[in-house]
Amino acid sequence: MSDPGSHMRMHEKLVLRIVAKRFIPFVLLFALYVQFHGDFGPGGGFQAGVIFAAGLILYGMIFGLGALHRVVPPRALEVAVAIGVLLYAGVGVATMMLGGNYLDYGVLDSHAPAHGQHLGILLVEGGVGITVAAVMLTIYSSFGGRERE
Amino acid sequence: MPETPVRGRRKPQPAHVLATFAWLALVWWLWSGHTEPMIIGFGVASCLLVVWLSVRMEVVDDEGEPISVALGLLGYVPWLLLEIAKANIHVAGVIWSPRLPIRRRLFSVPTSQASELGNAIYANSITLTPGTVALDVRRDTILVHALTQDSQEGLETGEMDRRVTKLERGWGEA
Amino acid sequence: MLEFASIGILVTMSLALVRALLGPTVYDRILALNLFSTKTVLLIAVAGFLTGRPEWLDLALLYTLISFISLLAVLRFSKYGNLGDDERAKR
Amino acid sequence: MSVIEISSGVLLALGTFFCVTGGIGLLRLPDFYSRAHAGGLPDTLGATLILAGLVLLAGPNLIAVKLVMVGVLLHVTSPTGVHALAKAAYSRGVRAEEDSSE
Amino acid sequence: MTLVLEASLFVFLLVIAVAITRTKDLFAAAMLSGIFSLASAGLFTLLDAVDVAFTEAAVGAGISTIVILGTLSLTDPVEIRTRRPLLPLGVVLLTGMALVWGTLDMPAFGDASAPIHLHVAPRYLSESGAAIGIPNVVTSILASYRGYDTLGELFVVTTAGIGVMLLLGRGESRP
Amino acid sequence: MTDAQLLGVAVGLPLAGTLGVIATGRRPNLREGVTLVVAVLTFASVLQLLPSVMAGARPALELATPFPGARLAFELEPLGMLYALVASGLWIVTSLYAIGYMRGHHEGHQTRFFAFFAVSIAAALGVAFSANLLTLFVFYELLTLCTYPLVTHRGTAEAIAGGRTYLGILLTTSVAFFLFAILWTGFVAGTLEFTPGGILEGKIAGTAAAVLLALYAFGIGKAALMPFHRWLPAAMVAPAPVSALLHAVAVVKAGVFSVLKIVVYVFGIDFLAEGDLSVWLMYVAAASILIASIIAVTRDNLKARLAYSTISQLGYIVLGAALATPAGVIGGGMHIAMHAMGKITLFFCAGAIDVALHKQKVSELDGIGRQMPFTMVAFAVASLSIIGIPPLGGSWSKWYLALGAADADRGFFVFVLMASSLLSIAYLMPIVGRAFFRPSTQGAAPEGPALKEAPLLCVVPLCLTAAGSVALFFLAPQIKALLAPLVGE
Amino acid sequence: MNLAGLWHYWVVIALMMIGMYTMIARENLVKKIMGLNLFQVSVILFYVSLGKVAGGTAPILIEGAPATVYSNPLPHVLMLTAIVVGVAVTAVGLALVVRIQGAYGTSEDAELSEIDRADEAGAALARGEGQG
Amino acid sequence: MIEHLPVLQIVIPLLGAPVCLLLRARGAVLVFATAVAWCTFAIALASIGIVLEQGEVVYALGGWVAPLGIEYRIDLLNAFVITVVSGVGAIVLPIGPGIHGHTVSASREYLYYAAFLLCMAGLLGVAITGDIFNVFVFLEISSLAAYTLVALGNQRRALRAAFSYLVMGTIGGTFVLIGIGFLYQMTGTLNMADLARLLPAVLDNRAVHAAFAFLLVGVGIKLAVFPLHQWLPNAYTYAPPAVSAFLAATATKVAYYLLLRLVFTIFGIGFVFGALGIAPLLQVISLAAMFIGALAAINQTDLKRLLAYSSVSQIGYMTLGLSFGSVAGLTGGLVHVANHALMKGGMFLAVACIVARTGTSAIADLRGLGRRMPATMAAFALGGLGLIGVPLTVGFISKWYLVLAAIEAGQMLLAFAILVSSLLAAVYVWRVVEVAWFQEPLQSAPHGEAPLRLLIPTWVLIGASLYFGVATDLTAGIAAQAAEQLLEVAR
Ligand code: NA
Ligand code: NA
Repeated sequence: MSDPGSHMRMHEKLVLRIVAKRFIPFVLLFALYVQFHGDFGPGGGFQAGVIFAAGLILYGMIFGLGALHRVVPPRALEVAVAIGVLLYAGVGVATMMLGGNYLDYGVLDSHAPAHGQHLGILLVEGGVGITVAAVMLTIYSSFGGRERE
Repeated sequence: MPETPVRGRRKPQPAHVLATFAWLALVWWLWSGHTEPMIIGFGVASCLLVVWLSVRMEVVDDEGEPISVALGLLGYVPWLLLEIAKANIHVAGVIWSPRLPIRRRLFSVPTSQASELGNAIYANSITLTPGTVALDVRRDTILVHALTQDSQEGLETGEMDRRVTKLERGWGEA
Repeated sequence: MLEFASIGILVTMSLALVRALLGPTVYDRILALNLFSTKTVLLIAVAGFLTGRPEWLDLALLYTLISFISLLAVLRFSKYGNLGDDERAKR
Repeated sequence: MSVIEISSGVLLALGTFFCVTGGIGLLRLPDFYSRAHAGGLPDTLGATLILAGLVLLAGPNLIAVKLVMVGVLLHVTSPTGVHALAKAAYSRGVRAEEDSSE
Repeated sequence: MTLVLEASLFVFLLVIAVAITRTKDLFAAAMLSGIFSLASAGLFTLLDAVDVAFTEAAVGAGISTIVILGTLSLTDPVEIRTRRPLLPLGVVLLTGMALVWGTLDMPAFGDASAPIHLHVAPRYLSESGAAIGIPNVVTSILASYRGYDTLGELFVVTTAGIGVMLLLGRGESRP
Repeated sequence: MTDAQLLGVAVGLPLAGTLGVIATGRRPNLREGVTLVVAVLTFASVLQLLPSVMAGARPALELATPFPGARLAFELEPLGMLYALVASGLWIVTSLYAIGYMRGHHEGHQTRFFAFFAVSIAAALGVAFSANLLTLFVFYELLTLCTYPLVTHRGTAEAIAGGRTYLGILLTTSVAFFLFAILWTGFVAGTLEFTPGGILEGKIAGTAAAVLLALYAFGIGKAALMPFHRWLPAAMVAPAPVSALLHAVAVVKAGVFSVLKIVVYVFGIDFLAEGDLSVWLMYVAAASILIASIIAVTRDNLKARLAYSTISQLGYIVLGAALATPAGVIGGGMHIAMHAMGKITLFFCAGAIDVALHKQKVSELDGIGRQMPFTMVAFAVASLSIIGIPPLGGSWSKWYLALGAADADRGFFVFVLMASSLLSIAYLMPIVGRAFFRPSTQGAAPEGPALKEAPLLCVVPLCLTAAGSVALFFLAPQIKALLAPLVGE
Repeated sequence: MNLAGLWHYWVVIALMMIGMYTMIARENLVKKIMGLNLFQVSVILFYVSLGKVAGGTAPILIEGAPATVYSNPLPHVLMLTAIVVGVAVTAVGLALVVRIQGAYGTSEDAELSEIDRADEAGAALARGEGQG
Repeated sequence: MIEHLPVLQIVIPLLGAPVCLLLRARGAVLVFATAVAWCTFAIALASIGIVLEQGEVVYALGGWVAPLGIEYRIDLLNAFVITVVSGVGAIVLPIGPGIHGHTVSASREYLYYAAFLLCMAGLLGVAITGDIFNVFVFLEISSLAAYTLVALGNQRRALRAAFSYLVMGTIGGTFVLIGIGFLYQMTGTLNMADLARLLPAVLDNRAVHAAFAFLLVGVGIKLAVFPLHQWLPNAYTYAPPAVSAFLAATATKVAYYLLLRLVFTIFGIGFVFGALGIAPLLQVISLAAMFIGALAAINQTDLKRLLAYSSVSQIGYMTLGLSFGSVAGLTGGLVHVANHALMKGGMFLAVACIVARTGTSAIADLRGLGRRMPATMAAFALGGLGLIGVPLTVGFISKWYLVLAAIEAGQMLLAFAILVSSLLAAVYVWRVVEVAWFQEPLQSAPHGEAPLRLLIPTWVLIGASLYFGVATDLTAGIAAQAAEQLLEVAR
């Protein structure tokens, strides 16, 4: 799989390109919407991460892997993978520091445990979203970055 | 990875960025329906993030954010929907007809749009309309496959072409 | 009427599935399967009303999105010249 | 039954009709390009009518907005998809049968 | 009506599954497995598992399909079949029979008095509202009650990412 | 130094010697010096224990407890004392001999040789000192493993094959039967400690006890009871000092020593005698004695003949144990020393002949008595001891064995002992006869150098051990006194 | 025993077995991974079926309707994890397929075995010659 | 902080992985990952101390008391397994991927260390948790990491081995998942202690039987119990040597732990040995593994493959120990977990030394290597003696308990079979010893030992296998106590 897009001249996929430009920002927004509304309905960090990645994958498929890497450099993806995980696990460490058990979000707000819970969930879901999106993109670009041997 | 020069990319104008943000904010609001400050805050942050990324991706330009067509679309879409409805009924008739009265043709129609966006709208409109499918969009023609003679003739009147061109008028550079 | 609609949609899906199985070209299959997936979207929407909790249309949005991306992926990655032929493309 | 329910029912029925028609077309029509035409039916008018029927049932709320959005999305993705597909088929040599005349 | 929907979707799933197994055209199989995910997601919705449906649609129909397609573009997209394996068939039949046998004493589908619905689950439904304060119980359990599982799940993803990076490189250039 | 510490020192010294040998491997003289010094020191420490043991003390040393209730520990009793004395004492002469032999024979890997030699002695002493079955087994196996490199020393295909047989039989029997028997014993008796009077009486039924005894008798492959004797002739490929060590001292004696010890301290001779549990073993031992003797007569290869002789002689000791009478046990124990001294001499002689004349076959030995008078005189003396002619050590042990058989009212075995003595005359004396009374037929020059002895370091040890056989005749009362507590006397 | 109440499970089991069969009987490695996907999705279906309560609704609490019957949320949570595991295994598995194709030039199990056998025979031959 | 030790046990190595991604520089990652691994080991040792002192330690994750939430429940059994896994991990991790061959370029070594830490953390997570679904999650973490690590071997067959491992491993994992589903359906809980409480009421339900069967087969695949072992030989043969050492020493051990938990804690011996009566079946399987594995090992021409088949055989000992359902048997099985980890880990590392110098692990190419690489080959031989079960090695300790258990159970033939099968080990070990020491070196044979980076860990493991062959307080002592605890719970 060579760089998607490099072998197809751009004007040949005019329609796709134009639709994609219109489309991608909304896909990304949709992902973030799913991220932040997982408390109320279906969805959450994992789904958001996947959708976010899907939006960027769409970009990569139409504008090429090179373009995708200019937007999100591979090294940044790697860092994002780490940051997401560290965010999640870090919340656990924070709750330990605050005197609770690991991942006991209740202690995040000493006055209202339920609020602490909510806060904790938001944070860890954020971590999930970041890592998942980064991993999915990494997987895509790993496969996409290869040529048939 | 060889640098791929991408045609059709333009530096984003502030107006485009703003418009993008506005669209995103609107859509967020429609989706969300939540009015808690926190969620609103997330919404704003999300829109900003997406705008930033979109700018990085260089998808915020005339093609991506066709401010100028927005108004024109208001006139065009109802007409198109009507056309689609008519074509739908036509094709449905063909499909249900026992002897399947089709007459397939491949032909080119000229395009008068100045911009690629216009071309794209035209091509998608052709495809949306049952009975015709755009196969290949070239600089000034579109290769079309038609299911029946009626479909072909309907397209060859050039009305759709004119309407799309009208839609993109006033765009300036394309 | 919702019942009728959902059965109609199911029928359409079945027809699409049959075409997907019949082929003969890969493009026929892709076309049919794409139709199948967009019909799933409608089915979800209708079923939401049927079961009394229609608020998860996010799901329908997602389906539309995903089937579009998948379709593009299929087109992007399918690059054999000899379409839908069940013979080995090479070797 | 209220007016809304009746009109919703009509819309749903019509939409369903077009959907099924598209499905039948997909089976009946003789080659890929012809079927591509039929494939558009359920996504355009069929979907529009059904979603419109549902919008009537939902009433003016977020659900209706989302239904409309689904419709819009379908109207963008469906033709783009079919176009891309037909184009891919054409450029990779799937021959388009042409009938001489009616 | 739900029953009809469920039954139809099940039939679709069976047909698609058999088609995946039988078709030698791997592109078709890839698309079919995407569709399989989508249809199963439809079924999940009917079974009240909206979160699962959401995820399966995004992952099974989206990411998995893309990765399979990506693989196919790097391998031979047509399967060859040389033998008719009886042993696997036997193993599978045996396993299937064991499973069916195992279900014979199980509470009926949807039975609200099954043990599964009586022990811990009701507490989640009744307590999570006050303890955590968000309506989606699935999210409450996922991120808090069983938040540790989810951390593990995140590490599963991370491991897969690291694995793919190790095996294929990061995509910026071939190793 | 306390007696307990001495036990540790006696085992530790050879191990330290191993390290010394490896460390000085590049300088052969120093290396051999280390070996000798350590050998002497080891013997000295063992000897130092003798008075207290004779006085009835039982020095003990705890090492480790790998299993609850089963420890690694030393406890020195008379039988072990005797075996330890024989092993460590003969190590000195064997070392001397080995130096001469290895150099005279230009063997390779001498450092490895001396290192493993030292470990073997440590293992043998461990066997001698063992306070319980576990410890016994541990050192028994260690002995097998560290003598393996000695057997395969030459690295030829033949040597490797011999090593395989050696290891195969010894490991198989010890793991499959011996270890099994130990665990069974432990399970039944609740202890593995060697206890005067035995630990099994009243804990196990007669038949089961007989089976258990069989597991021990055949499991202790080093006792070379037929049909698990094949390893001994196979190990003939080893250099002569090894054969001497293996077939006269450390290895085979570890086997029969273990059998005796188990009979005395695990079963208890009363238990065995009362239940007639060991009758079958007497017959097996008798068969082993006779068959091996007959085979020995047929062997032309000198070392092979000596090996079958060993198998036969080991049968004596097993027989003594199986008789389970005081005289039998004393005779068996005594024969450990007597046979060791005699047989080591014979192997030394065989090696010396090989070094000096490169002859391995009996049929080639015509007239060598003139070329190697010292060697062949020693050979004759040792042969007589093996046969059991006074005034040589072997006569005493045979006497006690015969007495034991008579005590048990088993005249048949007295007859077996007689017959076997005759057979041993048949396989040993012809060699002496050939050497002294036949003209030299082979050899390029009958009138060549009149004297062609092996190096001095080979000849002196074999003379010493031949003299030892004589000395043992006179030391027999002391040995009997040492062993008396075994049988409650 | 309520056979009519169990057909859901049986269909799911049939699906599982189709997946498992594809996984172990098919020789194409990509097909195996597809089978793996089928298998895992079917297991997810199994769990989700376990969680269904007749007349229940999705476990997203509806405010002001305390009497609502909800389906069991726990299987859903578990299956979210299972889906993630599935895609993770799929990705790693396919990465392996890509590497195998690169290293061997095929991704058919039978052909791969053949190549390996030939390799081994070659190596043995080389060793034999080396000794002789 | 001491009360958080259980969770730190897992979180520290888990978090090590992303930090490796951030650090990236080769030296820094090596130092960091090593520190993390040793820290994990230290925590494990501390846990043993705590458990010995206070008894079972329970830690409610997220503060949610089980069965609402997930809990860690550490008794001697977990503590024991965790110590083994983290100990071997700490010793093997610093070796890294690249002693021989260059499947992982220097610039990407940090990914190797990340995967290694994840694999280790996954195994530890399986061993520590008291929640059966959490077991599945961590099992998959470790498995995924293991598939990847195996694929890094320097021959292309490593890729195929990893793929088969993945397919089999996934079937195993999915079977476990199905089993969990049945259990959950019949009890409504996922907590092991809770399951143990609730299951007796429904034990005659076929769903529970099916659950047991699927869990057994699923865990059996991960354990590579005969005849589900087919993935193991290739995986261990073609993986990078350090990975083989680590996996051979830990992965199957954790699966064995899981089996013990299932049988003794969750279902209970009354059900497993009483109602189902699977002891004879288990014994037949174990015996088959012991003999077929050993016979296969005898027939191998490659050293790593020989060791791999030997593992199949040794796993038979462990399952045999389990099948007696007695303290002695369990002690034997359990102590063999630690003992086999030391011996086999050390021997695989010795092979790593050989491969590092010669580039091959074919037995025929070992000619005379005993003289060229004495330290390496001595380590290998001592490890081999352990496999045979020679006294003063750990193998003897395991065999002792197993045979004792068989005699205790009155199964003399079985006791005999155990002893005889260990003799088969002598055959395959001795083949190697003979070639290495009593044949003349090849001309191409290397001069000089393997690098210290390899030799030291090798000898640490082999040395430990000798040390624990005599001083058994830490191995057999704890194993026996754990076995007693486990059976107490079961009664
Ligand atoms: Na959620
Ligand atoms: Na159209």
